Amino acid sequence: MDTPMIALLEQRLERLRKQPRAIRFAARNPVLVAGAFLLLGMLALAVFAPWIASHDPTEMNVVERLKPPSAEFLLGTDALGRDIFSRTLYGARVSLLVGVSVAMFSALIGIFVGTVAGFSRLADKLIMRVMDGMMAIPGILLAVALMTLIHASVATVVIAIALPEIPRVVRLVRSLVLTIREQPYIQAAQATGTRLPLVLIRHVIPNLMTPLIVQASFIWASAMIFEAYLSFLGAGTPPEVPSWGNMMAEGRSVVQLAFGIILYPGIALGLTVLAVNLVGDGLRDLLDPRIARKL
Amino acid sequence: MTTPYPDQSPAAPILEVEDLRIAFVSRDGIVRAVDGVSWQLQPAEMLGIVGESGCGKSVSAMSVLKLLPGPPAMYSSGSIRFRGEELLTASEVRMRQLRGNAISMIFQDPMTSLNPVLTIGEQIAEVLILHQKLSKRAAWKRAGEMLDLVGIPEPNQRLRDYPHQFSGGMRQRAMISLALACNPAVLIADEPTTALDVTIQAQIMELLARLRREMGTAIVLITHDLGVVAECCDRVVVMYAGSKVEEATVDTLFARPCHPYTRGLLAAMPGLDMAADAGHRRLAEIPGMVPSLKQAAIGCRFAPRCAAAQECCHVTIPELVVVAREAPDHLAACFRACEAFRGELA
Amino acid sequence: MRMPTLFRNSILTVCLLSGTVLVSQPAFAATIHMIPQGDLKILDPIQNPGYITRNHGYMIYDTLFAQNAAGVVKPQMVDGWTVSADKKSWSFKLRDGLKWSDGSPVTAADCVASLKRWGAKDVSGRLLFAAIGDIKAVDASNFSITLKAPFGPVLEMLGKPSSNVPFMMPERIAATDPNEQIKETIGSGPFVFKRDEWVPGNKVVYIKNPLYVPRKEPSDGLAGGKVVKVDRVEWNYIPDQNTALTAFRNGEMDIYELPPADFIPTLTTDANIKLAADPLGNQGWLRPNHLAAPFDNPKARQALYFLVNQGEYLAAAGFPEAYRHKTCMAYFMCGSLNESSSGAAPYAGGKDLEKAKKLLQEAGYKGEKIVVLTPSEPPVQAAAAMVTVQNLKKAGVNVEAQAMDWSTLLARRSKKDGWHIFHTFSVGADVFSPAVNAYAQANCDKAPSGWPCDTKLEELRAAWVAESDTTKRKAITDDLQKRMYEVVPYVNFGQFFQPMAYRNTLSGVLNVGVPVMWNIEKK
Amino acid sequence: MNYLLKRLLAVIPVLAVVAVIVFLLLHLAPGDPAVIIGGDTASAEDIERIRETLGLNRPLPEQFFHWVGQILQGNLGTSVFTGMPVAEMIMQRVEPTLWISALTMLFAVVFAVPMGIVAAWKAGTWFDRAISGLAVAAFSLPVFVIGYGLVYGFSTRLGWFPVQGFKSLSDGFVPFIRHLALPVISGGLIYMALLARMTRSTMLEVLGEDYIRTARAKGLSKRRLLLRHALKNAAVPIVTTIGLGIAMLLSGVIVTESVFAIPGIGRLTVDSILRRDYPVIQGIVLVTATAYVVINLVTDLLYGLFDPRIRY
Repeated sequence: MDTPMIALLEQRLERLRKQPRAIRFAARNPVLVAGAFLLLGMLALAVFAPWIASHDPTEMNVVERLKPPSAEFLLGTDALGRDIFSRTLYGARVSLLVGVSVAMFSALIGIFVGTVAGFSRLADKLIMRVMDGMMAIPGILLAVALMTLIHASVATVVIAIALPEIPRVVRLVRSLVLTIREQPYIQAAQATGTRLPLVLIRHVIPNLMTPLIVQASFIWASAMIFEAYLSFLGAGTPPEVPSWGNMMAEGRSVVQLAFGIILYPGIALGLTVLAVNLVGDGLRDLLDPRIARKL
Repeated sequence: MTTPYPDQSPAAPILEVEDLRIAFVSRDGIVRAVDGVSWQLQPAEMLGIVGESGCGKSVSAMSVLKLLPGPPAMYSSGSIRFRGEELLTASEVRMRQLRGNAISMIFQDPMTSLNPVLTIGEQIAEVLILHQKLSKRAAWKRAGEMLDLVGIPEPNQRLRDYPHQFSGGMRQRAMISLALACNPAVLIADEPTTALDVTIQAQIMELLARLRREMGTAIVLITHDLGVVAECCDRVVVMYAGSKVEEATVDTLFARPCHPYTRGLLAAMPGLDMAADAGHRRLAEIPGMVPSLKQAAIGCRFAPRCAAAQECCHVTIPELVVVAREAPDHLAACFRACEAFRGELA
Repeated sequence: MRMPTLFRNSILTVCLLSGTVLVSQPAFAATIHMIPQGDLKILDPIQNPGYITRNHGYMIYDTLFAQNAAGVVKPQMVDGWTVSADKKSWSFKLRDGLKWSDGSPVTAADCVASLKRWGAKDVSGRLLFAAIGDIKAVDASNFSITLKAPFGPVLEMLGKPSSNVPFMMPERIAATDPNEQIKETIGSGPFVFKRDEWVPGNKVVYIKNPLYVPRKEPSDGLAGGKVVKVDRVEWNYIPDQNTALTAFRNGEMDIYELPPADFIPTLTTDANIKLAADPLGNQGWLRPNHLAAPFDNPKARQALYFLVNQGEYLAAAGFPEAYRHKTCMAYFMCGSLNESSSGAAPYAGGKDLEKAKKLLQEAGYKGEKIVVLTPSEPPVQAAAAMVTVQNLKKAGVNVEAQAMDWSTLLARRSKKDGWHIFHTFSVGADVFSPAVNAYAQANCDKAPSGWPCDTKLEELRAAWVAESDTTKRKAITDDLQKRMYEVVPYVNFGQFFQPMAYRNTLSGVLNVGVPVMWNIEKK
Repeated sequence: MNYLLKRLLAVIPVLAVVAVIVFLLLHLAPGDPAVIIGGDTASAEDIERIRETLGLNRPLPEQFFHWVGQILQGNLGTSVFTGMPVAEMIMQRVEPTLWISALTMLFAVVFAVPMGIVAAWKAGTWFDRAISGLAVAAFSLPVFVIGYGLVYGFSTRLGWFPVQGFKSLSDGFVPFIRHLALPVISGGLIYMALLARMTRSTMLEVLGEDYIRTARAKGLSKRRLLLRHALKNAAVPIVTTIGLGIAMLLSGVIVTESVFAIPGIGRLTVDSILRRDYPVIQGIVLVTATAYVVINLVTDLLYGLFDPRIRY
């Protein structure tokens, strides 16, 4: 028999349980769901850009320079008469591409190098010194140097932004591998004769996934902002490739005439980075509150 | 062997728990962790609370000091009275005055129960300075005495050590000295020896018994180890699935257990004398699993696993009854308790 | 939480300290703060032709001759000069009392050494020294030049207003190899460079040169008396254009040397800001690589004329109507002494993509990749490159826009292959005469990047400098421009006026295209 | 303290790696100072001769060992452009960067740590969500956007602060602070967000530990629990984040320096990279790398201060 208070609660829970599973999932981790929706929205904008955009993003008509938002140019035009609305949409593609590929690139290399460092004492010494060396050089300098010295393209931007992130991922992976290596289930696997590479792939790496996914989401977010910094310092993605970063960088000299050039891509970038950060936080709390929180 | 009672005058109990109900509210359902439990604790008495893990014994102990985290935990009814003062409705300020001063607690895992970055001396002195307004020097001196009391060699020197410099057993001793520093009336020990190995376990239990005698502290011992209960406790409460199923003095409980669950527990204990005619007999075990506490109880929670279960067991919740006139303080929550007392139950 | 004592004490001590320091700082009568067009990096105006280094030169050095507002060469350090009837031997007498900033007197030997160093590096200097037989100091204040070949514009060269200006330096400094940077900054100009206060990338400081004796005549263009009316000039380089504009409009800076074109409208509306533009203006250069197919064929280069609509380029660069010259087909600046329209007839029709496509086919262009070097900075070059890329695409050319920063562009274009087109622009003073216009040279490998190669054009240039009679020179100019339209060393993508902005607290600001600080008074 | 010695010795290989990375990065890539010195109208010949005088034609290993040799004698070399010794150029511009980094970190710590603690204490309430929301939002905007906003608001409109520039402390405390206020805030917001989030999650984790339950059982007030017991345990991860933050600061300050035209090391490095001033780039990167490694060492030593279990 329940006290009236518990009985009352019971009915409310009953009603809650009738809701579809999705809504209950959303109620439990609002941060993740909000972030995911926002991110899907941005991804949709990027994917459907050609159909939504009103103009070709690279097409200049110089007569229409620096026009305020109008029927024809929804968000106005930039210093070379290009439509800001279309460029913001297409910019989503480049910025998201840069963000994702930097995250993937640094995560993959990070896993490989980190695991090797974690498992072989000899390699560990060498790798960690090189990593310390790379971390000692401020990330943005490494990126600007790379960008100005190698032929600028979206690919080089990705490499330039990913390189300074790799040491951080390697350090994280190495520390995780060192703890996982001591776990009994690893020793058990080795005891049953499974060869090292198999142990790595089947046992070690899956356990890295949780903190790595969370770290990758933060790298994804900071990479997009990093790209804006690179363009700001004059070493970013090529001018004719629209990305939020170089739109804002180009727009900064005319910001007092038409702040829309910085405002709209800024909002888009802000929202996307916010979305990715929210997803990162949500994943962290959902997947593995204990290990992930160590970040 | 039970220690002789101090003059057990039936004075007012120092701690009373009456029809306590605690539920944990979460989206997946309401867990009725404690479903109407009542027990009393006499001054300088040692009460054992026994039961499988998840039966609500720790929850009820923690609720005495209201240490359960607010939102999920909810006291849906009942009362806890310390020297007659109702604690459930007491203010947080009042509770803080009692915690560590009038009622204190020691926990199961000594490895993590002490703050790793503060010295042992600081952690003991802190409670003395807080509650007894001692000066820092006086508090440290008292702390040294406490460590000596619990049998830690060169106490004054060890005060400046950090927890990681103590062994498991010594940490539990430090925990005890910390808990008893302000000479509390009640000490709640939540499975103090489970994490220790047997030899240290015996020393800790012997220490608790000694301190109880010397300082007259009433102790509530929460454990799942019937051997420990048999050695040190005066009275025993057996809990199952959030409610009290049997209560008796240690002797009567071990001599004539009435509730089928208690009988099952005792049967499951491997006795030393059994080794002689071992013949590879399997240990007796209680079939089935502890029931989920997410639904309200309909009949007796133990019915599904109880060999002696009858029709009525599944329908109505058994009341606590006195098993026999000659043992007035032996209660059991089972319709067939009296039969069991008379030994007529299989 | 109580403020940690350490923190509190440090604030108290600092306040007391700062109180005293304020009092002891020397109070300058007037200091002009200027936002320079760039960060002064190199102090040698001969080794580096950059305009920021040239402006630094005008601050601390003086010249033998100088051009007045009308473009006529007037004596500056020179008191008087004589020239023989056959215009072969020239002798010059220095004004007396000229002193270097370290106090030592200026001698003819110093001037000869400076001229030699300039002659080895500068475009027109090389032409002059090719014609010089002998140059020597006769005595402390006289030196003579004897020509071995006819050379008309001797004075115009000695008074050359822009890029590699023949600045006079002490002999021991002028002796440095022209390709090595001079170590000391001793000059005889109106200001002295305060090397100890120099913070590269942030601040350059000049103070009034006490030993400088200006000429008596009133200041006229770059000539005349250079009277300094302030004590101290500070160049404060602000990397971010938006911050620079905000700082200038808030009055934190007195002069904004090169405001981006887009800011001109906002600056004109501001009551306490004035704009001064060089009357001659600048000329945009679209430079094809004469060694990279298809632009090794003159027809392909001529096709470029049909791609350029000057108004479009200047609008893309952000110049408002008032600061754009109407389409100007003259290679040597419209409105200059050497303005001519010869050779422009076939291209008078302006932009015509079809004709361009046809010409390219005739030149044997079969769709191979054309690389246009597109810098992200500075704005005019960046905008021009983007316009060319788009027009080439519209003309069906397989064009690749390779993005890079300006330093990389300088590096990439110094290589003979890997690029087809780049853009830059030049001050009118470096364009208006065949003698000074570096990109009009067609001496193959010796020419700047793009390497035009045409003997006939070189002969015409040599003839032009040899001719001293202005009317005959005019005829040579016409033939020369006609030949240029055939050889296409570069395409002019527009003549525009780049104003300098200054606050109305300044008076006497000179309008000569070079931000000179003499004659300016600060209220 | 042989641990200290070991760590100091470990600095050398790191700096060696840094030196090699930077040297190769610069010299193997296209473009060099000679081309830039030559200027717009230089012919290939002129550039070649300039390259000769700068000694850039000598084989790479020779140049590298020459440079390393100079460093060992404590001479960082001179700038190819300004002719100024690199050490002097760095000394000129160290003060602003140090002040901005220090004040930004101070600003971040002074606001972020208490915010993190209170957010953890009141976990789940609106205050906690507000802090996390603010943290994520501040993290999502580039510094120069924040910078422009602050300048537009506080300098142009209200006129409280100057738009740009830097006044050294010796020029008086008020102008010094007025010039640093906006750069510190615009740069600091991001680190405040990062640190607040970090403090909150660490505190939450610590509050879940057993010894906190013991402390509560001792009757301690929530305030004392948080500040004395929990914070000291959370100190180690927080100090790590601050250490990492300082490292990020060294690079993050570049954008702030560009926006507010502050003559710091960051801006000097970017200018040098853009104009290929090799000696200056190499000199600065070595100095910042040393600073970075020293900061790491200091943070590690600080661990010992906070956590007795870590003994060196």
